Amino acid sequence: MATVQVCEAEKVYILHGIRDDLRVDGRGCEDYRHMEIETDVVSNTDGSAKVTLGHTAVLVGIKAEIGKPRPMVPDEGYLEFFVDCSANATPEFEGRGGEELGMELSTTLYKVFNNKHSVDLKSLCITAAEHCWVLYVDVLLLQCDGNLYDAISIAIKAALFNTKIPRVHISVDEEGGKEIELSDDPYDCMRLDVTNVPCIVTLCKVGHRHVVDATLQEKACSVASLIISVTQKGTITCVRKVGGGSLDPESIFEMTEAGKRVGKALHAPLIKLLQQEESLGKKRQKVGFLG
Amino acid sequence: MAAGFKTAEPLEYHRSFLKENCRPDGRVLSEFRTTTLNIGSISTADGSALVKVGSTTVICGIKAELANPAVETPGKGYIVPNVDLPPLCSSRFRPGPPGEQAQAASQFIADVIESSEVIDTEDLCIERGKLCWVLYCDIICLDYDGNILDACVIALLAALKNTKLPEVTVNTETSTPEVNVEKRSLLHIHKHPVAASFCVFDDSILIVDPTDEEEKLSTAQLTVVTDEEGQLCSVHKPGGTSLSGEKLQECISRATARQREIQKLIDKVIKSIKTAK
Amino acid sequence: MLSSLKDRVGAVLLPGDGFSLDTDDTISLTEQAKPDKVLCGPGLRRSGARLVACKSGVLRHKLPNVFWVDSQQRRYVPAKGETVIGIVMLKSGDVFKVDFGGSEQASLSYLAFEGSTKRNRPNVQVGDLVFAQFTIANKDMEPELVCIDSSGRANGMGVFGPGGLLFRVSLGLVRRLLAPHSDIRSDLDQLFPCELVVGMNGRVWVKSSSIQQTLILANLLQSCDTMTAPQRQELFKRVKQGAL
Amino acid sequence: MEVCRSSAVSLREFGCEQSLLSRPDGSASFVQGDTSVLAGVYGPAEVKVSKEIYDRATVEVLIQPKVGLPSVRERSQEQCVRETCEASLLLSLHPRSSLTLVLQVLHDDGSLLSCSLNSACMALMDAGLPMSCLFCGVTCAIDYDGKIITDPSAAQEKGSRALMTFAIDSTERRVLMSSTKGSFSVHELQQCIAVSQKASEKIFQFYRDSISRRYSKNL
Amino acid sequence: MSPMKLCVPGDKLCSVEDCSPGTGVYLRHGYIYSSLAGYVLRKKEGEELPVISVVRETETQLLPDVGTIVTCKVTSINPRYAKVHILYVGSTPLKDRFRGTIRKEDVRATEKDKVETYKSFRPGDIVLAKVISLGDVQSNYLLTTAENELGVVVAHSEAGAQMVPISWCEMQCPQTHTKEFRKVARVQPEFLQA
Amino acid sequence: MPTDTKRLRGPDVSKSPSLYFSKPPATVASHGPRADGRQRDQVDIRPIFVRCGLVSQAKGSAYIEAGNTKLMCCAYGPRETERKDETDMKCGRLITDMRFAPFSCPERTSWIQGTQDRDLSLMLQESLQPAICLHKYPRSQIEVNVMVLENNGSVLAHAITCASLALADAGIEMYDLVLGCSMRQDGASYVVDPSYIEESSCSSDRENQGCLTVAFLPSLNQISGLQSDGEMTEATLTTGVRTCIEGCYKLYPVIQQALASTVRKAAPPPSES
Repeated sequence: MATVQVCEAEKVYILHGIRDDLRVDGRGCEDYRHMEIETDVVSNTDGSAKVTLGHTAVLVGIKAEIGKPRPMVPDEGYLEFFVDCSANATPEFEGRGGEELGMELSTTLYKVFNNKHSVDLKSLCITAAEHCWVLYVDVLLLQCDGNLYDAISIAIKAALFNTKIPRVHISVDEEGGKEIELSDDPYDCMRLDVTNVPCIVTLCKVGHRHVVDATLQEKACSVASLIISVTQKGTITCVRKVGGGSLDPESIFEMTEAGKRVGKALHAPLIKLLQQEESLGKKRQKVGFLG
Repeated sequence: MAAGFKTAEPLEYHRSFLKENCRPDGRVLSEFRTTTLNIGSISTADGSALVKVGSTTVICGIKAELANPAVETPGKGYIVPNVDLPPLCSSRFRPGPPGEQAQAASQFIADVIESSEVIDTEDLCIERGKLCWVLYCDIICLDYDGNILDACVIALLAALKNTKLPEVTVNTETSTPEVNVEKRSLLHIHKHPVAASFCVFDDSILIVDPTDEEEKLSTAQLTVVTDEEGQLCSVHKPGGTSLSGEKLQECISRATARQREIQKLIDKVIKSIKTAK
Repeated sequence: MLSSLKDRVGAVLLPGDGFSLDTDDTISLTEQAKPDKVLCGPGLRRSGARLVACKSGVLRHKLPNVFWVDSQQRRYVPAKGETVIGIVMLKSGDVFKVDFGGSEQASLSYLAFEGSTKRNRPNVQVGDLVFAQFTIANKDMEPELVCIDSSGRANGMGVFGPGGLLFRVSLGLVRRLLAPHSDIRSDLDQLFPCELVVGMNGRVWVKSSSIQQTLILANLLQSCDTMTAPQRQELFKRVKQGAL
Repeated sequence: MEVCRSSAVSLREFGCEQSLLSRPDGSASFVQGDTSVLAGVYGPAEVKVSKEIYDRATVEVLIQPKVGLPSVRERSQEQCVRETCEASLLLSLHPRSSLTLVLQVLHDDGSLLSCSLNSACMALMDAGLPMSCLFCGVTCAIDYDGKIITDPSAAQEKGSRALMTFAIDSTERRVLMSSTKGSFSVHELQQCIAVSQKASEKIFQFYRDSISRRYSKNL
Repeated sequence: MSPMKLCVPGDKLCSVEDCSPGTGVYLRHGYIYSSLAGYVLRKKEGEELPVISVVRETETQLLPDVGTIVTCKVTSINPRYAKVHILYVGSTPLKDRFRGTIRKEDVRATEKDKVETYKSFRPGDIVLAKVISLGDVQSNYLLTTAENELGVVVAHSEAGAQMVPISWCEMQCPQTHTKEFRKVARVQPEFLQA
Repeated sequence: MPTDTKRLRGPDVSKSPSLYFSKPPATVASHGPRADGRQRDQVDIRPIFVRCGLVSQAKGSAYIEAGNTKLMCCAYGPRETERKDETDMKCGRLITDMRFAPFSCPERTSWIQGTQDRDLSLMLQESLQPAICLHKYPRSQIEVNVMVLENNGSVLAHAITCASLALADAGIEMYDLVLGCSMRQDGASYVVDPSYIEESSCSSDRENQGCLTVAFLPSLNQISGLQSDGEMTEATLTTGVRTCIEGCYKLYPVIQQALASTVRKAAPPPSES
């Protein structure tokens, strides 16, 4: 992952600041940096969103394709995640450098969505054991400035909110063969219920405290972080410790508690924002990538 | 002398022992290491065996799957052996796809299966041209201390003898197979091939069942596979220095004796499992 | 004992062909009080009491008792004292790394040029051609080249000037070109005036008055490999008539 | 291309051409009946640090089948050819360098491994690499009547009960390499070795003849 | 005497006030903990605090460190340096080989600018050397033989026989009696286990 | 799809016979005692069998058997790092590789390492790294290889325990041992050290369901690895972590004993002089 070098004096400064709930950029320990969200940014996807968090920028595109349901769960569709760490984001991703991080991010995403309620997979089924929708969630890292997990999860939620899956009509011909027809009408489409889509909160243990949405400098001062994905209701769908250090149980409990609190609070404004943007419809002023 | 000499001048170290007609681990030249066998310990496999030849440890697990027979052989099933030498078993193997040695070992095992006819692939046919068994024989080395081929052949043979396949019928209406797990039967083992490996030191001295160190320093290796009728199933010498006719004869007689020992061992272990039940 | 060897001079040997060097067949009391010392050249090696060929080729003999196998080989293996044409690949510290077509690059010191000192470094760039001689060529060591002879003079060695063409020919042809009174060379002399540098490593550099002539020379030399002497003379004659 | 007709121990017609490729340091093609293999040798050349051996050259053999990618079978044949070459080459004369032998199968009509070995030996000789002896490959098939067929064609291989390939060295006519298929008795093995040794005489004579012809041409 | 105490990594052994830490242990919050599975060894010398260490059957020093004497095998040489494989650290054989470099200027202590590597080492020689640096990202361990006790201990002549040292810079083949140049070590009994 | 040319291949398509079983497989009850007789809602881990130093070629090795879950781990190193960068000069590097034998699971798995294996390898690395004194091994790497021979659940947890044993056996300096424990929450009840079927069964659409694996340093009281999926409330998660820690403590004496007996077997105590 993108890293920065922090000297000892800087480290002490950052540590002391955090101890006093004052971070280098003026935030409190549980504050996010400035975040911008824009949906429907890539026209040839079924749903897309771009999120910038500080200088971190990610783009998520969702493509819905018809596939075959998994044999174990014939009445459900499924999601596929792929994270592309472009060399644009940081030169470290050049060559095979980004591959490992991409792998790590996507496996975590699978875990985050590995439950019954995040996305209603049953609604993605077209005909049991034969056809279902497969949502390919492609994440592209545009710029890395720490806290990738949170930015990605928010972008995914926004993109899923934005996703429009064409309706299908199944007709049966004389021989009993089934034919699938996609609706031509762009407005005749299915929307996904994103209420239960979780958001990830990464908590970085710095000194004896933990911070939300750590910058690269703060990350360099921390030994370990905890990734917590939280739904609107406060259910935790995935927890994972990352980094080379260890944490004592008490701080894990504190961190999950804080993660839950911060995560839960994230959802309502996000949904509101997305609905607002949608209601603007065509009138909305597109910011684009350079905006 | 001991330790220092061993790492700095390993060849001289071994020569000094061979001069006295013995080996660093105390064996005489024609002695195999203790061979132990554990059959059927992996419950997720249809048949399994763990073999130890000295410290060399090899595990073979057999998984049976259903497939369509090949068009050119409609009455036959498949046996697919693969040998893996993971980085776990020795620091000389690197992670990644199998290297030359592992591939050559896989091919050797496949050749032994075919040459010895240990299993008649026609026995694996369920319905001619439609359905047959595929036996995936996956052999993994857990500790590499030389003579992997002998250990692989024993593990394979013991695992095959332990393999029980469920009864399969093809439902005529739906033409889908139906598997009856309750009714399992053993495979029919036609032959009992056993391998014996040798190393040639300094172009002349022949030693049996080489360790990793001995393999590395030897100038040639030879593996002879025989079955219970004294027929040869393989005389595999992938190169190296030449071998005289007499030496070859010596290897063959040793291999024949080894076949009897191993077959006895396998029978004994299988019997002990049965009585334990 | 040498008789068996001498009998085969001019014959083709294959690797593994051996000759006994035992003195037991010469219990001769007369001539040799001391057994002759045989000097093995390339392609021959001693194995215990035998002399064994390790390359295929023609057995050659030079007085008094030097024997070698003349083989056709394409890959150059450096030998001390041989001169080669190399390409400067890299400058590292106070040496150049020079590719001469062998298994590893040779080193060539900054100081191994005529008149060069620590202050006065020779003007050599990566990519330049050099004509140099091996001072170290040994299987255990990195080969080392110099562009000066033992008295510190360039003696024809050094960096090539601009122009000219470098190409490869077989090692056998190189040896024929460098042999004293080489007939190929005398044939060439009659064709055009030219500068010709022949490296033992199979690299040949020619420069003539025009590019066209240089190219003709290069092509002629390359085709010499597979031609007999009359064929060659015939071709040279035709070129002389046709091209001029 | 030189051709040799064979009589007593029946070998198919074989032929060989050396130095037919310009890029490699040594090359040869060897034809046995309809089986033909093209070999190229590169080296002694620079070796990768990870494969460097401090006191000898590193040998690599690559076998390219006629169609498709090399598979496990080729890998096992590569091992056989490589270790045979290693036994006959004087590798200690070129420490810390690499020798690469590439064998391209042009056509397979039986006895492929022996043809590969023969082309390899000719290519190594062409490259002028120091060798302690030569080697050749001979394939024998035992049919269902117990008859031994030397240098079998693909059809004969298919109709055989057992198949053996040996590499024989030129100095002592001993077995350098052995690779067998099918089951056979000890006696049959000995017979096959004896037959192969006899056949090797012919092949070595052929080697000598074709090298002599080559040198007579060039002088 | 009670049987010796066994411990595993993480076992709290004692307070720093009772003992001073030796090998195989680490300090944390004023206590000494074990970092190895082995026997607990307390050594008392004079009036000072006893030294507490954890020892195993094999020696724990597994890596060449600055100042340690290593035994190595020369793998290749060129005019500027010799490359070696480190086989031993002290008298402990290494399971995995580490690569090291002996630069020309570190071959001997005197007349450094006149050193020629090929008159000092040949591939295959067994050499005693001392680690002077762990090297940087590009380089390997840097070693030196610039001491009388360091240098070639085992070498083979062109003829293949093991040579006998005849001076600090020459060795002789017992078969052919040819002399070859080496940077010869004055072998000390403590390193003569090989 | 590229074909694997480095292994012998069978037919292009073959299917597990379990897809055609005439009888449906038994489902796990979500209440009452567990299939193997252990207690639900209690820290009832399977009895484990551990042995160190079985692999002659490795610096250190360990084998662990918990019920039918069988794994083997070997530790190699420290050896020269293959890839070098600046941080390696001060600190060693830990490399982990975890893979499943093709016959280890109910369905045959491919030889080629999937994303699951790589993810488990990463988890293993993150769980072990905090316990190893890597600063003692500059310029070098320590390798940990795990082979799952039979998978009957809680593989990651046992792999962590097994790997830390192998490292201790290898004489790699560590701050503490690392022990692993898993639990599965199913509605209101939970099972500790779940078996393969218990792990993969998802009985109904109930909420509060998930798996949790904890890696724990018992002596330092630190959590070095934590991973969960499914859906759990914060309270469940917190108690889950506590349960797993309790599970680790139950394991601790067994592991300590196994290590001690290995040390004792390897050599008699040195003289105290």
